[in-house]
Amino acid sequence: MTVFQCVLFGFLIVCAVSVSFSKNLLNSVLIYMSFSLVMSIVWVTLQSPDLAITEAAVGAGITSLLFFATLKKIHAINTRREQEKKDVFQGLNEKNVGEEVSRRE
Amino acid sequence: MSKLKSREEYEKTGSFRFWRWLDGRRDPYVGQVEMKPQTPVETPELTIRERLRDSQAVRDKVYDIENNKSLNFFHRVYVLAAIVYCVGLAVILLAMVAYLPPTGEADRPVNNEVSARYIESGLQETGAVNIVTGMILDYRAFDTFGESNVLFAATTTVLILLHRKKKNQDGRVEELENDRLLEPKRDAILQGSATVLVPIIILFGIYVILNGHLSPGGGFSGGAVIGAGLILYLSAFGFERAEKLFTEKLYKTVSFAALTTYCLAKSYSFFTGANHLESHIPLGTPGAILSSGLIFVLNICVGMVVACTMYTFYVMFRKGDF
Amino acid sequence: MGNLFANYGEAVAMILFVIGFANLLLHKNLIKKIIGLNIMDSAIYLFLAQKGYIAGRGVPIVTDGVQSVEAYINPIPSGLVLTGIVVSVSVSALMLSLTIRLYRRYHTLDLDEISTLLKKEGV
Amino acid sequence: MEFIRNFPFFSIMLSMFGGIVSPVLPERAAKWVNRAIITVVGALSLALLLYLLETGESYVYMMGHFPAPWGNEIRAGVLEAGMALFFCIIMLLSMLGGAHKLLTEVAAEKQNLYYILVNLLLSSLLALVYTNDIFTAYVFVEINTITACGLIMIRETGRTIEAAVRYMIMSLLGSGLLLLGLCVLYDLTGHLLMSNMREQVAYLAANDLYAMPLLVTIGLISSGLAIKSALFPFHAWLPDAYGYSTASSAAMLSSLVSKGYIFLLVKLIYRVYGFEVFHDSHIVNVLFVFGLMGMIFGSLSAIRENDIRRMVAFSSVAQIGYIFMGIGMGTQVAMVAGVFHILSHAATKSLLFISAAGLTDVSGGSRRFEDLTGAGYRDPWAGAAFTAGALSMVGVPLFSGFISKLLFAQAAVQNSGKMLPALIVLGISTILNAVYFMKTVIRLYTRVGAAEKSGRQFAGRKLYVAALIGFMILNVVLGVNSQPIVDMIGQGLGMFA
Repeated sequence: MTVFQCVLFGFLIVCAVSVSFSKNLLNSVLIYMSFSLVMSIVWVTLQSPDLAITEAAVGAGITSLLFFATLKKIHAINTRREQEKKDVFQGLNEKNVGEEVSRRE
Repeated sequence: MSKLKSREEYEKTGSFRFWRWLDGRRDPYVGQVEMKPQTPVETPELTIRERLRDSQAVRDKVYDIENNKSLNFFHRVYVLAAIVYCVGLAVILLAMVAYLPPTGEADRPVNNEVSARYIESGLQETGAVNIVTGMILDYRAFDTFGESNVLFAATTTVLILLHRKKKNQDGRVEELENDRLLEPKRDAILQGSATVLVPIIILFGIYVILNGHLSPGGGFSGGAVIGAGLILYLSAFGFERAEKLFTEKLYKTVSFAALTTYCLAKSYSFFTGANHLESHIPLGTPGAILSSGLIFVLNICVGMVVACTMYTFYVMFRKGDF
Repeated sequence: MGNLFANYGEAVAMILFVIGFANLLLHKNLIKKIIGLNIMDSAIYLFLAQKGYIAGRGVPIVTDGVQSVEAYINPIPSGLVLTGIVVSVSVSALMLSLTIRLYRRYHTLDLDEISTLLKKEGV
Repeated sequence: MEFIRNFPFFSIMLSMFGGIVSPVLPERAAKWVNRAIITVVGALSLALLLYLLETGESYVYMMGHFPAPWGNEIRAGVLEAGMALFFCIIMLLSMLGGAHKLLTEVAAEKQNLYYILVNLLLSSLLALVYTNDIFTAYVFVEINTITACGLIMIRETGRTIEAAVRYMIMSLLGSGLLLLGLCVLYDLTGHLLMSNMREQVAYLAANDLYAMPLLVTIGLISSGLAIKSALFPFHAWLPDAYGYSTASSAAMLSSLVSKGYIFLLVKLIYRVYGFEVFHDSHIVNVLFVFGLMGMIFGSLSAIRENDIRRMVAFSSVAQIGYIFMGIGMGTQVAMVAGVFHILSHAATKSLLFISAAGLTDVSGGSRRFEDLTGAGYRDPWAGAAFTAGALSMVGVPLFSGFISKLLFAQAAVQNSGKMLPALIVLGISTILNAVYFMKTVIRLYTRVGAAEKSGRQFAGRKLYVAALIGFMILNVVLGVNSQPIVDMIGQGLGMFA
């Protein structure tokens, strides 16, 4: 049990650290999701199945769904088309944003 | 030759179709199961441009280093102070852990007469087989009542932030904020699996709620499971179908009814308890579904509130009204 | 210092707490701040739940009518954590909706950028 | 048991029930339900206060069927009942005074939600005041935080939402530290009820067991609550939150929300740690130093401010510094002074916010000092009220601020170690207060051009003036009739032990 717990704890720490160093918001939300899932296994090893059920339904389920809905709203999940457009626009940026935009409109 | 079927007749039989499928000449699922290419939802080019330009303008203003020396300086000091604080906190906390009583042993201050009574006579006093449920809904019910009010307050604030007016003069803003236009249309795999899964998930949620006093789980976890089931239904079948099922009125009625029941039931129990009156609520046989008195009712109330709340959160995030 | 290794689980909880705290304090991006908040809360619950754990004892659900203290772990921390999880989910829903509103208005998630903008607007 | 002992329980449940009912009521009904609930709760608290003063002893009330170490409890003493009464009065006056601004600044369909939040805020404040259980306290601290955030951002402008985000981040850091402290404390004592914890803590302190973790919990809990109540280095969210939210929200936030946390801290000091244990830890000195710094830097920021609402908000930072200085001085007398300052600051600051709203209204909605010139003539009632509040803040006799400064000075003189810094900073801070408040008052009464028409009429004007008069009376009562109140606080703190 101890070894198993140690592995889980190690995983938790790795997840927590990598959340803050991942560049992509979607990735960090996914990492957080797995963090929650592992947490719910930790609850089982600590003999608290009530917490395990709740954590699995809430932490890994509802909270992550809310995160995804938010990411969609703040355009952090880019569709491919949008990304292409963004790239084009970034290209423009490097020249001169203000002028380019005002000329185009 | 009368036994032989004509070609047209033969083509109608099942064996023909089977062999044809086996040969791979025609896949019966083509066009039936795969996700149909969505009608590409165009975010108008102009809005993307505007958005990008806005964020660029922000960055231009903010990272205007010459004019922002004070901000820069402040920022550096802040980061430095925060890092020092965090490292200090870590050291202090780890040192503190070293002085705490060891985990996993029985003779620690936490394992005193309080937990002993919960375990030894919880079943007789609350009627709940699950000691944790008995504890949070009977011994320490005031906390749990506070907790459901936290949820209620959070829903209120989310409604303040994201609930839009029904009529919006500015049509464009409406479209951007409302992503019902972006949702997948007729995804057969999703819909098929949702048809199977949603009833099972919701049934499981109801099971968890109703057995809250007998097995792990309870109002909150069961409610969250039901909420997740509703969200799956919404994602699979779209807003239009979901709106028929779940309206603002339903939300208001359910949460009002559940919270009121909760409030009244708990008030009664607190009042009788504090005034040393008999509460006259039968506890039933421990282990039966209809047992443990108020805990059963309270679990149902909490479950309903939580399911509604979770679904409301999601709907508010997606489109801003019910 | 003797108990640091016996309490390794609590030490892990504290490390997680500090990581979450640092995320909440240092990260510029609001979403990361919220994840940090959730990690911080989970860490506290992990710490609390280990308080109730007693090696070799079972889940606090009365089985076979056994009602002796020796059979079950301490149920109190589990109950407290259950309450706490609800609180943290409500708080993160609130924070996420604030994020959406903020983004809608300022098209950025960086609080420093926003406050500079506000200063320049001179409202 | 006498029936009157049920009153704390009734007040908490009534205000919560008000919150639950409000969403299904029409708007006007919700407003009146809200006012009625605050009034009824105030009346209940008054009755309880009188009863407790008569019997002269506190009591605990079981929440449920189970006695002390097992069940959940609330506890009522003179100080708790007095605080509840005072919070109700302030809340009622703030709601009445801000009612007309509420109509214009909050979207019509969201006003119901505002009343829900106010009811829940009241219930959480009452629960913080009365509770005898630390985990219940934590849950209600969270309700307090969430509702306060709602009150800030209900006026949906960019500024308020940004302020709400900052407020939430700071508060959540504070909650995290607080919860961790409470968990460790639970681990050390094995109880959640304050009375039982107190026995255990006394036992631990006497036998020198777990001294280091105990010290850490004191640090965690006091820093968590200090962050939540915007003590000096953690006040970055405060000016925007108080300065841009709607008038009644600002009044309630400054006078009730942060005071609720401070009261909880006082309660934990007395009821959980015991005054001596808390005093022997050196955390008090840290609080003292931060309090002093807050007094100076808050006032300095207020002087530089060119916006009347933000100036008043920065002055709050300074005043919270006063309260923490009182707690940090570590004597009984200073504690009484600190608790009295909670009352006096709450009464004055909400008066200032409500009257500032009236003054900006008659100056074309601008809060800049240039535009406010002569506003005292345009709205005489608001001008008079602002002047009264300013005088009280500066510490002119007859007003409440004078008494609290006097009490602080007395406490400082009795404490040999901290006398000098406390007195010096008290003096400097008073001068700074005088500078910025008198500057404002003089500007309000500088005539510009022809005298404009005075006292713009609007719906709810009578209510507004009545609220201002109520606040002024409250201030003067605290200032003139202070001795019984100070005695009562002393008695209440005595009952804590």
